[in-house]
Amino acid sequence: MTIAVSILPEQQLAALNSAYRKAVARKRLRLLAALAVFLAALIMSSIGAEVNLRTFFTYFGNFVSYFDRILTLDSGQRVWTNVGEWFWGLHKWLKLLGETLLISYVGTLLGAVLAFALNFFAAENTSPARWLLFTVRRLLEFARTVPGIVFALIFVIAFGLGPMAGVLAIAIHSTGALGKLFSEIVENADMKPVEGIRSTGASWLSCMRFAILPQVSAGYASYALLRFEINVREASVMGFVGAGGIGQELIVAIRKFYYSDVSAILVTVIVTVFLIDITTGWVRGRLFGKEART
Amino acid sequence: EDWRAKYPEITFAAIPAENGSGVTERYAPFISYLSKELGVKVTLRVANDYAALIEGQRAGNIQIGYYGPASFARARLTGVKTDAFVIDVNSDGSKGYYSVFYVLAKSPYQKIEDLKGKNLGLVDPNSTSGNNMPRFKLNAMGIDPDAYFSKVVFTGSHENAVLALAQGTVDVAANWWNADDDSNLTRMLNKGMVKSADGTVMKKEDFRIIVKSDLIINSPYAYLSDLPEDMKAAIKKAFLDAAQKDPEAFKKLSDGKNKPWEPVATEDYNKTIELIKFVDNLRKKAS
Amino acid sequence: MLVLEGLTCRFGAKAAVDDASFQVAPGSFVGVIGRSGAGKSTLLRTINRLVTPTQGRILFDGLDVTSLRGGELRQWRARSAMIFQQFNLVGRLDVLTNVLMGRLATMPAWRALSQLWSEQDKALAMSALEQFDIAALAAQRADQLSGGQQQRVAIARALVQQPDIILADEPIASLDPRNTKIVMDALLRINKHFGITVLCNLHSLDLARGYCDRLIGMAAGRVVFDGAPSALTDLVARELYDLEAADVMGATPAPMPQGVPALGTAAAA
Amino acid sequence: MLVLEGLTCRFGAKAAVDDASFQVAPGSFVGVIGRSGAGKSTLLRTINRLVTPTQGRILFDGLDVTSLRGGELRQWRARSAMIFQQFNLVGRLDVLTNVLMGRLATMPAWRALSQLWSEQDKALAMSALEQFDIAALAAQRADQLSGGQQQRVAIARALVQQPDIILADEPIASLDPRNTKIVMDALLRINKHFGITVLCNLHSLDLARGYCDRLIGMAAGRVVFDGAPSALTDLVARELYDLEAADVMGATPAPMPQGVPALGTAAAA
Amino acid sequence: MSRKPEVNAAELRGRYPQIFDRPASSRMATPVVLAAALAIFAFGLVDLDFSPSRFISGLSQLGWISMMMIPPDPGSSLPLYLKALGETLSIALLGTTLAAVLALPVSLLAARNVVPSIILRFPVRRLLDSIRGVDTLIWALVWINVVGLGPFAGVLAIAVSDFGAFGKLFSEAIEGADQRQVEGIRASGGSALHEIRFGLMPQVLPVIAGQVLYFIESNTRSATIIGIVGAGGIGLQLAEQIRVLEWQKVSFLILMILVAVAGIDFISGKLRFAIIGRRAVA
Ligand SMILES: Nc1ncnc2c1ncn2[C@@H]1O[C@H](COP(=O)(O)OP(=O)(O)OP(=O)(O)O)[C@@H](O)[C@H]1O
Ligand SMILES: Nc1ncnc2c1ncn2[C@@H]1O[C@H](COP(=O)(O)OP(=O)(O)OP(=O)(O)O)[C@@H](O)[C@H]1O
Ligand SMILES: [Mg+2]
Ligand SMILES: [Mg+2]
Repeated sequence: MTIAVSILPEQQLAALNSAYRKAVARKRLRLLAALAVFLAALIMSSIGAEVNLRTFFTYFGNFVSYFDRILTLDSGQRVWTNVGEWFWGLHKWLKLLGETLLISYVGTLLGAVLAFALNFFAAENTSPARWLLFTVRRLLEFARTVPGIVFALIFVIAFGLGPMAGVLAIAIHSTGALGKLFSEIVENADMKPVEGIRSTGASWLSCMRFAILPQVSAGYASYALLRFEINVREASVMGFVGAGGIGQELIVAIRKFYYSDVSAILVTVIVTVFLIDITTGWVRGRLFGKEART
Repeated sequence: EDWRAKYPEITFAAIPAENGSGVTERYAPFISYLSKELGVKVTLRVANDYAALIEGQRAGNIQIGYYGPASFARARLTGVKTDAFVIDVNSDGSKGYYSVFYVLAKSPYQKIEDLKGKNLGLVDPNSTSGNNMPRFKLNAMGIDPDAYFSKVVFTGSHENAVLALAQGTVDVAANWWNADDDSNLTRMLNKGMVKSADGTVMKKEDFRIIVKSDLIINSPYAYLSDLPEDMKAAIKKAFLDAAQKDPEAFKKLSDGKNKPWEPVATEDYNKTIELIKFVDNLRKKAS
Repeated sequence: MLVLEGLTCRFGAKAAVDDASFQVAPGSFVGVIGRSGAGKSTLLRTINRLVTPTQGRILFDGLDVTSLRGGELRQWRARSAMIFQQFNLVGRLDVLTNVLMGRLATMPAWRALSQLWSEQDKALAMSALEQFDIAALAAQRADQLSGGQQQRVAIARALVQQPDIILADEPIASLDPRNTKIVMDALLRINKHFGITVLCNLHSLDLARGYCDRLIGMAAGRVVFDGAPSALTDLVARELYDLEAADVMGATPAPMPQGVPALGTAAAA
Repeated sequence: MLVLEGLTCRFGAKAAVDDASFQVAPGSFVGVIGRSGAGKSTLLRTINRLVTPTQGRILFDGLDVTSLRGGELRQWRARSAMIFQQFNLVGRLDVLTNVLMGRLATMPAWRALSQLWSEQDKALAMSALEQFDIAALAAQRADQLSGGQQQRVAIARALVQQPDIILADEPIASLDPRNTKIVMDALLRINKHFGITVLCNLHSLDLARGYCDRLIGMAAGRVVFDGAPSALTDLVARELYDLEAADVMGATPAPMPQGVPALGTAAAA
Repeated sequence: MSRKPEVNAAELRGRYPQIFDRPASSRMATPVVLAAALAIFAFGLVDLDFSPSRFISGLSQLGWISMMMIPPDPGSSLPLYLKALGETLSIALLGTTLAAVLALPVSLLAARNVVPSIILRFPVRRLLDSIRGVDTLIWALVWINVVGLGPFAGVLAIAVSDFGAFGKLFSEAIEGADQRQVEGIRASGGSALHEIRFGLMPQVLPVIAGQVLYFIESNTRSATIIGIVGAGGIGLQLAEQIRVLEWQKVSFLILMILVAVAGIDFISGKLRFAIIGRRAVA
């Protein structure tokens, strides 16, 4: 081993160390205080939520019991011994699944377009005016914070029963969620190209179109795809407004204890989630895989 | 009595027959009565889903459950070892109720045949008066609801079905009905809860019944079959004595509408079980 | 003729440019030199109006640049093309589109937004690229190019703006020696061939001396030197850079620096 | 003594380093020069074993570095400290912790993971920082420092590894002239004072000549020059860089280049 | 005025045909994809019964509903609402924290830059997908079998279903981390664990913290699980009040949720600042 550093004299070192400790101590104290607050909140919550670890461990064996039941046919056999019987409703389910995907697609697209239109105003670095930034941010916050189900319930009263209310509810909520995420991407964008284009005499719109958009579109697509996946699941909550799709069918099967139907629909849904995940992963890779790595 | 040592705490679970928000307040005095009477702590749980109650009893951690007739039948049908012990009794002494189809009085619909292609509002897949009986009845009339109506929706609760009808979200709604002065609708009207889409408070005359079903047996209270016998006896006694020993608590449960509970046996629900089996069989046929 | 009159630009309490006054004759190649933080970038950015001056005026052929707003301001930016140290290209767009950005100020918004470039503009952009031997790369993405190539794209973009003056902010700071020469030669060519005025920030005194007709030295926001390169004595240079003159002047350091610097004598941060 | 025997490193079909063989004597300061893409970075990264060589051997004092795995490999990495162009510090950790990263290989995992540094290590890290006049910044986050300061932190990290050899991959490419001097002086100091071998990639021939005892020139992955700086003739330099020698050698260009270069004569890309 | 460079368009066109006359395939690609996306959208609108007239009349109805919401008024139910809000907050905080703690190690296994082998990563990713694919109602029922009805089952149901989502989100954050910092640790002789602890974690923790806080927020709002397991919850109250058309209570509840979420935002900002420093937050 080589000696590469001459250790400082005791005294000098002590002075430096104490300066470091003092600077770090403040940070560390803040960190500890934050952790303490967080822990206290957790403990209070676990009392409020009636956490009981003894029951949890005593009866943990029951965890599989529900899965055991949904993997059994009415005849008492395992589901995979008779796939035809298990997936008796496949045709109907695929149709409902298609409907769910469509609801999610339309809702996500509407939401993404609205979020796209608003997000440049909600981003610190591109918003043309402070008041606009403030207003749009509050608007997005509202759209995001009010639960989707509330919009659905209100819309069903306003627009009547049917998928439209559900789709609009999904769209509004997506606008809020995506608008925030989109504007965060914009805030992380490199501003040098904007400056470059601005210096040529381009308008604000052109700067967004040519300097920001090429940088952020891959990120937008990525978040919109993720949102699409979330909305596929959200759509089931919209069942009662007549926008149920496969989710509503699943809930009926759960409530009526049509065990093998539950597992069959679940498998259908999970395979769909696989496909969406793989596809979105592939699209993300195509859109910005290479740049992200270099 | 050693069952108290084994069950120092018992759970009583109910499904909101009306809207969830009111249930806790409504049950609070009765729960404390029960606790006092049994000498153990009783915890109330209000689940807004039948399935949760059924699963809870199956797992053995809900000792007493308040079911609807259909969900009780469903529990039995799926192998939950639970027994009905008392039954609600209506103000007129009857132990059952009916399923009816309401339409708005100002609408032109007089009979079910007028409603082809309209929207039907049911209550919940497991509700007897809100789903199973209406389907049974429609089937008897030769109607397949999913093909006959433009849309069939579960509104989630009896109240919601009435509200959906009042606001025009659906054209016809299924609901429970006891007597002319005792139905979900009258209870809601008394509270001024029913408002039309433009906000005006509605009256009984604004609704019309176009179909009424056969009698459906009332909701049971059920305990787990494998509880100790003396414990079951104690619970049953506490329920039967409730109206006498703590009339205030008992009255609060049904706003004074119900008479004291009466004993009932699981077998009394066989007809309901048959009804559910019938509805289940419709399922695979329909597709 | 570009005229600066008492130009001052403050960020908070700090004056990044402090009471700068000078004139630049059409067709000249002026170098701006000075230490990091002296205000060179801010000076150029203020002239382009990327930064709004706090005080003073900028006049160009009689036009008061300081008072422009909206469309007129954009026209001025188009007339005073900027070139940046970090190129400031849009990495994900192809080279041709990057060059066409220089035409944005001259076309209707809807055409620009839908990328409907006129044949004329495309030809202009291609010929600018050709001048710098990168026309073959027109369809490539800008971020796939080397630094030197990117800077040439940026110069092509500046050129299609058909500017009256080019403001170059350390255009070669991120480049290796080979590309440095290519880029500086390109600027010189534009200056001499088309007579476009060039105002160029430079770190390296050697380059400034080699290429510029005139040098402006800045320190702490003020103009402290203004004259021909030959007038820049070692003394002035030392003052400007606050360093040993030998280091500044880029003379080859002695093969082995006189004695190894002792421990703990590194310059303060 | 570092010995490379026929070292080759391929990425797909391309040989980034191609059959490189040379020896580096202990205590020498060796510069590696060559154009962009010549394989300089890959060479250094292979020696540190961040990249696994395709063929050939690396020996250090008789130890076969190419065959190391697991804990031994990590020990070797600790012995051959790397310094990167982009510093490669952990931005969100404070400066002292970043320097302490250099001690990871010498301590039990549980201590490291729970950040229980020994007093000794802390003293070592603090002293290393003080050597570069940045001990006062020890508690700051690394990403709040300027480029020159960050690179000094990186060098301090390398030092506390108590390495036998330092591999510096264009350590000054992101720095301004002033910081360049500070960082290169620091490397020289380490080399001369502690006798640690330094292998340093450099873009600038001037710097290479100024600081190195010996230069290794690479082109297309092959070693094409190996000798004293004084042996690097203009001819070799021209070949290495594919440029006019005068441009490479950093001689002051003629005050005004002879005639303006004609349009279309810019050097091919 | 400067001289303008002269341009011979025709000649240039001849020299660079592919620039001036791009092949139809590359020119049409974007419009075709856009048209396809729009076609599906239009089909969706028709299939899902969208009608402009209903939309317009619905908007006026919405306006009327908003009028009815003023002023917000909890009636006599304020204590009930506060209790429900408290319950919901506890369940959301606990469930989400649990999910995050469990998801962190698993997400490492699902990240390309930590586990380069696709054979190892694939099953982990599919496991996460499966968990996300299972409806929360099912998770609620599964946990009722274990711990019975009550808020604890809600905590567990949220923990499991968010675990699936976090696993995916975290692994994406990890994949987006700056590899140079990790390389710096590796080059100094750090082990894989060191690389994760010192190279990755400082980078991804702020991102992760942001996502966890967002999920706490969104769980606070959602009604489903918490109502099913018999723990009341503010979302359930809200849904009930809309059903019975108590608009003033509805707006009051919405305000309560907005305030609670703003509160979470505020506290979490402080906490994040304490944990990772001001710059990362800003
Ligand atoms: N947007 C800004 N906000 C606040 N201060 C700024 C801003 N831009 C520049 N400054 C400050 O103004 C001073 C001059 O900066 P400027 O970038 O013009 O210097 P420079 O001479 O270009 O230096 P360099 O050689 O590092 O590019 C610096 O102290 C800088 O910190
Ligand atoms: N991980 C990799 N995968 C594929 N090719 C690589 C990889 N790393 C380097 N290369 C290729 O190997 C060649 C040598 O690269 P290297 O980075 O060693 O050059 P360099 O001399 O350091 O250049 P520079 O001066 O630009 O840093 C280049 O052509 C490069 O594209
Ligand atoms: Mg500058
Ligand atoms: Mg390199």
